[in-house]
Amino acid sequence: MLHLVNKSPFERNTLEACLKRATKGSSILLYEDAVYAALQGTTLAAAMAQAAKTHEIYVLTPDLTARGLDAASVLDGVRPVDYDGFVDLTADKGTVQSWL
Amino acid sequence: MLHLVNKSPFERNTLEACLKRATKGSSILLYEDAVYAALQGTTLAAAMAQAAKTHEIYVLTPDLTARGLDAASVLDGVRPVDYDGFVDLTADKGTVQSWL
Amino acid sequence: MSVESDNSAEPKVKRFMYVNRKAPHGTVYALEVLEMVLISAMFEQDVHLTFLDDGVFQIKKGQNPSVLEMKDFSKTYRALDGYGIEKVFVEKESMEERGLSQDDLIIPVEIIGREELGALMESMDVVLSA
Amino acid sequence: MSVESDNSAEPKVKRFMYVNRKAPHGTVYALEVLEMVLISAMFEQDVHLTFLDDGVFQIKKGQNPSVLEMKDFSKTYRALDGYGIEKVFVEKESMEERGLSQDDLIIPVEIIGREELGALMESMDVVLSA
Amino acid sequence: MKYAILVNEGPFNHQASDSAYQFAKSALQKGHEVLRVFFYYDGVLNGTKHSAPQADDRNIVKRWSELGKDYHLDLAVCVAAGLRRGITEEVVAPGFRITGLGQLVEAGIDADRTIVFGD
Amino acid sequence: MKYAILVNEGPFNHQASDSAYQFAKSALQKGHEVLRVFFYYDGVLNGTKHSAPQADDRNIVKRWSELGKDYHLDLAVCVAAGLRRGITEEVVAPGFRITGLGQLVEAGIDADRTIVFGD
Repeated sequence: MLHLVNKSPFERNTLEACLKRATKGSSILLYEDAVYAALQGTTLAAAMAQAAKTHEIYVLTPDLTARGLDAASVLDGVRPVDYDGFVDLTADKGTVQSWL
Repeated sequence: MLHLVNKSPFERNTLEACLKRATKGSSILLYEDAVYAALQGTTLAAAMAQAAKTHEIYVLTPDLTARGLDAASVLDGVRPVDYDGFVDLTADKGTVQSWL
Repeated sequence: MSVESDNSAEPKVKRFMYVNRKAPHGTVYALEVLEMVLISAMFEQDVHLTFLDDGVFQIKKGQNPSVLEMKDFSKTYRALDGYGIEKVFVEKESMEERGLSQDDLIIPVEIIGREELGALMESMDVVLSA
Repeated sequence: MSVESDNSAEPKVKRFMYVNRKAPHGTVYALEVLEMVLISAMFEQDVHLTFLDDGVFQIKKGQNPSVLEMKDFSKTYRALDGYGIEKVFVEKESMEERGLSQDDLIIPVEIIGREELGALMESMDVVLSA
Repeated sequence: MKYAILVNEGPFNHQASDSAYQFAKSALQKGHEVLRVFFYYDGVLNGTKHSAPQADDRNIVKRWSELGKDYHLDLAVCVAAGLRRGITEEVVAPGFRITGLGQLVEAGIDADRTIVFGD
Repeated sequence: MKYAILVNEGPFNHQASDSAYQFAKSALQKGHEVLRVFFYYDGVLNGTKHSAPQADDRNIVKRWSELGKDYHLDLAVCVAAGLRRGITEEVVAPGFRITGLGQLVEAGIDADRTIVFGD
């Protein structure tokens, strides 16, 4: 299963809501403003690094680039993908759930 | 000064953001989905009871009624007002800031 | 995993889930999801309705949005059963965090734990959220 | 307290604050607030621009939304000075929580603490937020 | 008191326009003045004449038009935000007018209080 | 793969419509099929022909129309959500059609994957 999260974890509860329910080993793609959750050095970095141990966490690179961020600023264990990779994830991981 | 908060504190950070900056003694009106912050018995009730000691906290009754809540379910120290009271608060408390 | 599409003559029945995470009235989502659920009942799919996080407030008893001249759609939840929508789930933890119990709800529901809800989501073919 | 309206011949100068709390690109608010700020510069008011919470990301260096075919308005912040918008504040705590420092910002700003920001808000006549 | 009201969101999706309407109505009934209701961001969508909600629901656009008529309100829709979202002279509802963003700043200057309703 | 795409939000205010477009374009270029793009809630606002953004910005409505034309996409706008928000036959943009909500459920049944883009 693939979970989609698109909101900043500093502003909304959607990433937290997703992590509470997503089963171990399921995949989570962070895109739009949710890419801020993938950054090193924030107050959420430790929790995200932990989450990356139990879930496959991906981040959408064009949404990073748009916001002045790059793969180098992303936490270890979070995997950058572009839109082709986004499409591949939806094909490969089964049902897709958007956390809105 | 009057601060307006209209989002559920379970979903967004706006009430928290407001409480972090609102000066002691300033007034806060909870309306729309923010009325859930005024309820007894939630995980936020203790923090809200505390906030009501340093700020004048108001809650909009028609937004309570719409959601199946009433003044009896509201925390002690939180003051119910209707739309007339909302207007009076904006007139009496000075500049109005919406936390969006 | 999703049911793959095929060309057999049998009608496809998929596991649909409507996820309700938002409070009613502050936004229109609760109302328009409900309209979607009613329509979907006509397609004889395996429909699941879940209420979690602030979505549990959607089925709180005693709502009266007419004081704000807003549409009172909460009664429609009671009609779901008549439309054959019988799988209605509410997450236990979400209710507890908000100080709600089953007595506060408009309709009888199945109360499930957070972990169980995650597994249920995992078993769906189509998940629609708003 | 607000400046009360009067009929004197002097032009009214009010303390305006534009509050930016939201990240750019995920929503249009950052862009449309900026359009509002540019217009307000023509009215010779005492304009204050504040960035707090996710709003600090609006003035992060190196933004390139053209990869998403979206409009790159971040360069406009550099033009604010030319429009006479000189009072630009960023909240220290918001930057720290997000791992940002002044070097990460597009424009020079005044960095102020949370408490000081609260007092500054309290001193305004008009607060516009989005 | 003289009020300026800013509406940031469109009808139905968010309660903002409902709240702004209830607030404006109460303020006017109490004898206050509403100098201008300014519609910005998605708020411009309140100004479409094509909105036709179900009969058992409120008609948000019409309600603004009527309040505007009853109290001679200035219902101002931002031209730039409107162009983005398809709210142009062709579709603007009775009682609304399309104008520049400067009118919001002017209202903020002239009013005793500026109140923002948004998401 | 066969995709159904649901767009919950209007153009500009939220990135949802941009993301849905980029996703659909990538999926189509990779040879996947998009059975239907369904516009619901404020998503119906993507279907107005009156949207005229500034020249240096993307034209979200036109871009959907063109993608629809290039790939023979079904761009379906919900009639009930559209009526609420003033998206009717008078204003609907080329390549979009107004239809019932059942078409979303049908697309969900027929597609291998349903992807929701929202706020």
